[in-house]
Amino acid sequence: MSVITYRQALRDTLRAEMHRDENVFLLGEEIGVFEGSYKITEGLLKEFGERRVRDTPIAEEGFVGAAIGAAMLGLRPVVEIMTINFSLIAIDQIINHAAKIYGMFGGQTSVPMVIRTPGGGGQQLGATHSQNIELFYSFIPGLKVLAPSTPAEAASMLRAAIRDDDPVLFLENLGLYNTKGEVPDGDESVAEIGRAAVTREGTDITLIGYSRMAMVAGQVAEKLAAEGISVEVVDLRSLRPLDRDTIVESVRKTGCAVVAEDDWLTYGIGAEIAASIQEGAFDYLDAPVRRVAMAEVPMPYAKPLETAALPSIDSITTAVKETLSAVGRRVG
Amino acid sequence: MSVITYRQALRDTLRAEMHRDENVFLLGEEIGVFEGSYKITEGLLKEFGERRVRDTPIAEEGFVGAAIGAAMLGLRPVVEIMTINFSLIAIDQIINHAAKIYGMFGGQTSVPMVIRTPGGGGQQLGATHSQNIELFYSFIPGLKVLAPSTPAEAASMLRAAIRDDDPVLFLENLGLYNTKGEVPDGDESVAEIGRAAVTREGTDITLIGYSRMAMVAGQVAEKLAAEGISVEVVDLRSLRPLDRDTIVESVRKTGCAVVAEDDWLTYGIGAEIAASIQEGAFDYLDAPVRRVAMAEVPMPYAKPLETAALPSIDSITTAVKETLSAVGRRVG
Amino acid sequence: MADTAKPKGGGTARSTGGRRRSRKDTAPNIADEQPKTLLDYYRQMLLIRRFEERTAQAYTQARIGGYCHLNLGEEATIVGLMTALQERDYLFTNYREHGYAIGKGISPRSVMAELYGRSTGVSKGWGGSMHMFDTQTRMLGGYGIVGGQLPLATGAALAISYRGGDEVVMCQMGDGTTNIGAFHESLNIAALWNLPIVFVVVNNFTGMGTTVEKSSAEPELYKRGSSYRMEGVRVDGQDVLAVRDAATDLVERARAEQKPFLLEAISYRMKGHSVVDPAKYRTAEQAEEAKANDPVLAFERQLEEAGILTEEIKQEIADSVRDEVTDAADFAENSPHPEVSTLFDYTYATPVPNESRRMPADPVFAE
Amino acid sequence: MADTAKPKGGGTARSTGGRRRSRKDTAPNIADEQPKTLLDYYRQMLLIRRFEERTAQAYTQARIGGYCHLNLGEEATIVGLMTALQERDYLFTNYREHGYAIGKGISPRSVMAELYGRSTGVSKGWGGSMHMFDTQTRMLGGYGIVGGQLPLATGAALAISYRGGDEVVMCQMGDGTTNIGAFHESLNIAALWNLPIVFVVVNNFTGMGTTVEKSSAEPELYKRGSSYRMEGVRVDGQDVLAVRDAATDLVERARAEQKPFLLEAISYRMKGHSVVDPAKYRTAEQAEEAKANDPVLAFERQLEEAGILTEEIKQEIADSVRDEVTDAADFAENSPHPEVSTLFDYTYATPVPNESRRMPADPVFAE
Ligand SMILES: Cc1ncc(C[n+]2csc(CCOP(=O)(O)OP(=O)(O)O)c2C)c(N)n1
Ligand SMILES: Cc1ncc(C[n+]2csc(CCOP(=O)(O)OP(=O)(O)O)c2C)c(N)n1
Ligand SMILES: [Mg+2]
Ligand SMILES: [Mg+2]
Repeated sequence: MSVITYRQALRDTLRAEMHRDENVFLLGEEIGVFEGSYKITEGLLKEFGERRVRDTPIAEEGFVGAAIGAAMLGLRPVVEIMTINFSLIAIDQIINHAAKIYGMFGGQTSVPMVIRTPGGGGQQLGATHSQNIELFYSFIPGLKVLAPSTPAEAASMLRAAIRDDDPVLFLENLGLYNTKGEVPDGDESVAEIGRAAVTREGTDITLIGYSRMAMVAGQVAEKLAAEGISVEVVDLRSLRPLDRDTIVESVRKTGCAVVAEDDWLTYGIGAEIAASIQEGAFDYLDAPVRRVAMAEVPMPYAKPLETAALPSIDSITTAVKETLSAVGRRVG
Repeated sequence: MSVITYRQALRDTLRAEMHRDENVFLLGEEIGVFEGSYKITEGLLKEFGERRVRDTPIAEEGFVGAAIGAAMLGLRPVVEIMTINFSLIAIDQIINHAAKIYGMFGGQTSVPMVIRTPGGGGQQLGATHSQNIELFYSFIPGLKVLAPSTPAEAASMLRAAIRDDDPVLFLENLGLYNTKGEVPDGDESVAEIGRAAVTREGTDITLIGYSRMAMVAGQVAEKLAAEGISVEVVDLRSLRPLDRDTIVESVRKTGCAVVAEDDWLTYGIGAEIAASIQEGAFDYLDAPVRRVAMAEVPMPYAKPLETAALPSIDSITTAVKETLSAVGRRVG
Repeated sequence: MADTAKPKGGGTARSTGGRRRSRKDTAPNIADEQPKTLLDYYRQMLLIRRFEERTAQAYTQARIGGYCHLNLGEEATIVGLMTALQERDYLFTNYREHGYAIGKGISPRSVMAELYGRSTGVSKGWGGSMHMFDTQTRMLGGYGIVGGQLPLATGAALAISYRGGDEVVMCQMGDGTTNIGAFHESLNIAALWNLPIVFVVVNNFTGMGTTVEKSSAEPELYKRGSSYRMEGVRVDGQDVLAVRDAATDLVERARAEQKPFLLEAISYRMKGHSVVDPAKYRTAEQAEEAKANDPVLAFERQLEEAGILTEEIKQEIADSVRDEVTDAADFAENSPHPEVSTLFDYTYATPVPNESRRMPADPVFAE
Repeated sequence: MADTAKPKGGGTARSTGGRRRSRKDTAPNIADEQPKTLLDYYRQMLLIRRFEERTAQAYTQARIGGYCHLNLGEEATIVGLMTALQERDYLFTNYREHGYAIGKGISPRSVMAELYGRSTGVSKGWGGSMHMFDTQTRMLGGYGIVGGQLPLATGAALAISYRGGDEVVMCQMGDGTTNIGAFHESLNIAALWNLPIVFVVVNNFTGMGTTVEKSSAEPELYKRGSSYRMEGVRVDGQDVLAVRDAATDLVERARAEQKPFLLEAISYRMKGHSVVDPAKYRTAEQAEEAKANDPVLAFERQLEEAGILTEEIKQEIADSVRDEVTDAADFAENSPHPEVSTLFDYTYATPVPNESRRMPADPVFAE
C-alpha cells in the first residue's frame, strides 16, 4: 500500500496501460514537451516518444475527432482536453460522432477511446474557465462518464475506461490532483463502470457527491460525526450509466438526502439525483431532497465573490442540518 | 383574430421587428436565397436586401460569434441555426462568450441577440439530427431560453426575445411549424420572459410540457377529459429562467404530476421539474412525479424503432393513469 | 452558375504553382483505354444514375424517410474516385453518399434496404440515407454533420500511419464544407503529421442554395491547401478518366510519400439539394447548364462516337442496370423492419450495469 | 528557437507575392522621427515592462490569482500596434493583454486593480488577468478561450460595416491560435463580407511549449491569409517603428478599402507561458536568444546611441514609470473587494422574473 497523489495515480496508470497495450497512445495539447498543463503526463514523452505521446495543435475539434477516427480503426487513444471548459470546442465530435458511431451504423464499429479532462473551480479562473459541464456528456446515450474522487478510484477507473470499447469521458478535477490516498501496490483492479459506492455508512441522512464533492461529502460526514450525526456518503463514481439503485437503497434506509455538486443547481447533475430519489424512495422520504450547488452566475474572478458562489463544507453542513430538522418537523 | 401557422407567426414577427428597428437583422445559413431550410424567412431577402438578411457560409461558430460581436456594438442580430443539433459547433461561442460577456466584464456590455433554432424529432433524421439539447442552454446562467408551443406564443415570445438585452436561445420545433392557432390581428403583445402558464385548468393531476410537448400535453388532457379525468396543463414556456412557482402551485392543488419531454430522461429537463416539485410541494405530493421522455439511445432511422423511442400521446396517457392509480393506492 | 469560378472547357485539371506533376498534363483520351474498362465505367455511372432516380421515386412514395440527398450529376466523379482506391483503402463521405457506397463495393441491395430502413440495410436500418457504413468494404460512413467526417478521416489516416500500414484514406466533402472550422483543423493536422489521406472537395458551386462565391473567400478551392503547404489539384469532375487519373496520382502519392493532398472536382448538381428541394433559386440558365453537363450522357455520347458503345451493348447495359436497381428495390421492399426489441442493442459496445433500457412509458424504477 | 521560421536580421516586414506595397520598403529609421515621439514610445514600452514585472511580483505574493500571462518581450509590438489605432477603433485580444489594455488607454490603476480583483478594476473585479474590458477606450476584451475573440471581433467589424461607420477593429491573437477552427471561419467571413478588421498574429514561436513548426503546417503565418485572398504582412515585432508603420498601413487601408488584413509580428516571449511556468522545455540557447532580443533594451540602446535618450531623461522616465506602477499597485491594494451582495448583479442586463439568486446553502424555495 502506497500513499500517492491523484495525479500520480493517473500518471502511473497511463504509463502501465501504454506498456500493456501498444494500441494505447496519448494525444492532446501540451502533453509532451510541456509535460501537461497539470503535469499528468510528466516524463511520458521521454519514455514513449512522439509516436505515442503526441502534442497537438490548438484544435480541440480536430484532434478529438482524429482520436475518434483512430479508435474506429482499433487504436485506443487517450485524449487530454486541458480543462472541461475547452471541450465545448470539441463537443460536436464527442456527441455527434463518438457517441453516435456505434449505434448509427448498426453496431459495426466501436469507438474505444478515453477523453480525460479536469473540471473544478475555486481557482479564480473566471467565468469561462470555472465551469463544470459534465452534465452535457452525462446526458448522452452512447457515452460513458466516470468521475473518480480518490487516487485509488482514479487508477482503477482509468484502467476500466481505457479497456472499455466505448467512448468514455473521464472527469478529473483540478482540486483533486494534489490530494493523496492509498493505492495498493501493484494494483491491477479494474473498476466496474456503472456503479456507485457507499463510501461511508451512516443512518441519519444520505449525502451524495461525485468527484471532488464526494471528497468534501466525506469531510462533512466526518465533521458531523463529531456532533453525533451519522451521515451515509454515496460517491456516484459513474455519472453515466447512473447507479440509481445504490442511491435509492441508501435513502430508503436513512429517509432523507442532500446532494452536493460543483455545478449549477438548475438542471444540474443533482436534479436527476433528486428526481430519481423521489421516484424510487417516495414512501421512505421524510423530507425533500436538498441540493447544494454553485450560485447561478458567470463565475466572478474576485476571490470573495467566487468563494461565496461555491458550495463548501459549511453550506453542505447547513443543508444537512436543515434537512434533518425538516425530518424532525415531519416525523418527530 | 387570424388563424395562422407557427411558421407564419415567426415570419410575420421577424418582418415586423425588422421594420420597427433598423438594428434588427438576420443571419444564418440559407436564410436568404434559399429562403430558409424550413422557410421561416421566406421573402425576407427580397424585402430587406442582403444587408439585413445575410446568408452565411457553413460556419456556425464563426457566424454565431459574429452575431455576438455585432450585438456588443449595439445591433440586435437574430441568428438562425438550422437545427439545434448544429448548435454544437457554435456552443463555445454561445456559452463561453454570449452568456459570459455581460458578467465577465462587470456589466459593461450587454449582448442583445436571439438564436432561433428548431428542435424536434420523429422525422427519421437519424442519430445526429434528432436530438433535443435545449438542456445545455437552459443550464447556463447568462442565457435566457424560450420554448413557445403555439403561434401566438411564438409571436409574443419572439418579440420579447428580440427586445430583451440578453442573449436568448429561442427554441422552435420541426413538429410545430405547420401547426395552426389563433393570433390576434395587429397583435403587439410582448411575452414576459421567465413565466410559465397554466394553459388548461384541471384538478386531478398536473401535466407539464414545453414546446411541442406542451401541445401534446393539451391533447392528452383533452382525451382524458372524455374519460372523466381532469388534467391541469402547465406550459413551461421559459426554460431559463424557470418559473418553479407556477409549477409548484399547480401540483399543490392536484397532488401529483407527470412531465412530458422530448429529450432523454436521465439528466433531461424533466429532472429539474421533478426535483423542484418534490422540493416545493413535498407535503402535497401523493405519488412520485413521473417523467415521459425519449428512450436513451442514439435515435435510429428506421421508423418502427424511432416511433418506439419517442414519447407519444399513448405513453403520456399511460404515465398519467399509472400516477393516478399510485395516488389511489396511497390516498384512496 | 455562369458567374462561378468554374474553368470553362474540357480537361480542367490544374495544379498549384510550383508543383512537379507526375502524370501527363493532357486530358486523358479514351483511345488510350481498354473498351472493357470504359464500358465498365459507363455501367457504374449508369447504375448510380438509375439507382438515384429510383431513390427519388421511392422517397416520393414515402418508402424512404428523413433527408435524402442524391448523387445525380456526380456519377463521373464518383466512379473516377472509387476506381482510384484500392480495396484496402478507406473512404469517408458526407450525407450525399449513396453512389459512393455502391462505388466502394457495397451492393445496391444493401444500400436500398438501408434507405428503406430495413434490418438488411448496410447499417441495419439505423443509419438511413445519410449514414451508409460498411466495415467490409471500408466505407466508413456517411456523415450528416457538415465537416464532421474530416477529423474522423484524419484520425483513420493517423491510425494507418501509427501502425505503418500502406492503406490510404479518401475523405469526400462538398464545396460548402471548406468554410467550416473542422476543415482547417483537419487539413492542418494531416499535413503536420504527414498522414496518408486525400481530401476531395466536390465543387458543385453551391451549398444548399448559397454559391461558392458567397461562402468561400477563395473560391478556387483547391488553393486552400496552401495554408498547410498541401498540394491541391483541380479536376473536371464531369470527366471520369480525368478524375480517375488525378485521384490515382494523389492516392498513390499519399501512399508512397506519406502525406496528404487536396483534390477538387468541378461538378454539377442536377437537381435540388435534397429530393424535396425544387431549387427555385436556380435560374433557368443555371438549370440548363447543369443539364448540359450531364456526365452520363456526355460519356455515353463519347463512347458511342468512338464506336465502343454500340446500340446493342447500350441496351444490354441499360437492361442489366434496370434489373439490378429493380432487384435492389424489391429486396428492400421485402426485407423486414428492425424489431423494436433491438432498440437497445447498439447504445454501447461493452455492456455495463445500469444502462437505461426504459421505454418512454416506463417508470424509472421497474416495479 | 533557432530552428523556427523567424527571418533573421532587422526590419523583416515582408509582404505576400503580388502585393502592391503602399508604404516604404526600407526599415523605418529613427532619424526620421520626432525625438518626443520616440521618447513617448520608449516610455510606454518601459511602463508595460515595469507593470508586468510588478504583476509577476504581486502574483508571487498571492495578491493576484488565477492564470496570469505577461507581455514581457512584447512591448514593441504592443506600442507599435496601439499607436496605429485611432481612439475610435476597437481592440479585441486574448488573455495576454495587460499591456494592450494600458496601450489602448486604460489607466494602469484600473488594470492593476482588476488583477487584484477589486471593484475599482476595469472589469469591476469580475474578469481578472484574462478579461480586461473597457467600453470607454474601446478595448473590448481580453478572452481566455483560444480563438474565441476572433468571431467576436469579426462581428464588431460587421456592425461597423452595417452602419457605414469608419472605425476599424484590430484583433490580436497568438501563433498557436491560427490552428483553431475559429481562425478559419472568422477570416473567411471577414474577407467575404469586406469587413474593416486587421487580424494580428503575435508570433512568439510557441503556444505554451509547442512550437510553431509542431503546430502550423504553414509556419509562415502571414501566408495563411491566402486561403481567403487576404493580404498578409510579416513585421519584426521587436521594432516599434516597423510595427507602427505596418499596422498603420493596414489599419488605414482597412478603413479606406473596407477589407480585412492579416499582420504577423515576430516576437519573443521572455518568460514562461504564464507566471507559474518555469519554461523548463526551453534550451539555455533559446532563453538566451529571447533575452538578446529584449525590445525595451534594444530601443533604449538605439535612442541612447542617437543621443535622444540622455542619462538624465532616462532617469526621469524610469522614475516616473516606477511611480506610476507603484501608484497603480497602491491603488489596487487599497481598493475595496466587490461586495458579496453584488453577486447577482451581472447575470442579466434585462432583469426578468424567476432568475435564480440562491446562494449555495439556500433551498430552492425560500421558506
Ligand atoms: C454543421 C452543419 N451545418 C449545417 C448543416 C445543414 N446542411 C446540410 S447539407 C448543407 C450544404 C452543404 O453544402 P456542400 O458542402 O457544398 O455539399 P453538397 O450538399 O453541395 O454536396 C447544409 C448547410 C449540417 N448538416 N451540418
Ligand atoms: C480553446 C482553448 N484551448 C486551450 C486553451 C489553453 N491555452 C491557453 S493559452 C494556450 C497557448 C496559446 O498559444 P498562442 O496562441 O501562441 O498564444 P501565446 O500564449 O503564445 O500568446 C493554450 C493552449 C485555451 N485557453 N482555450
Ligand atoms: Mg456543394
Ligand atoms: Mg504563441
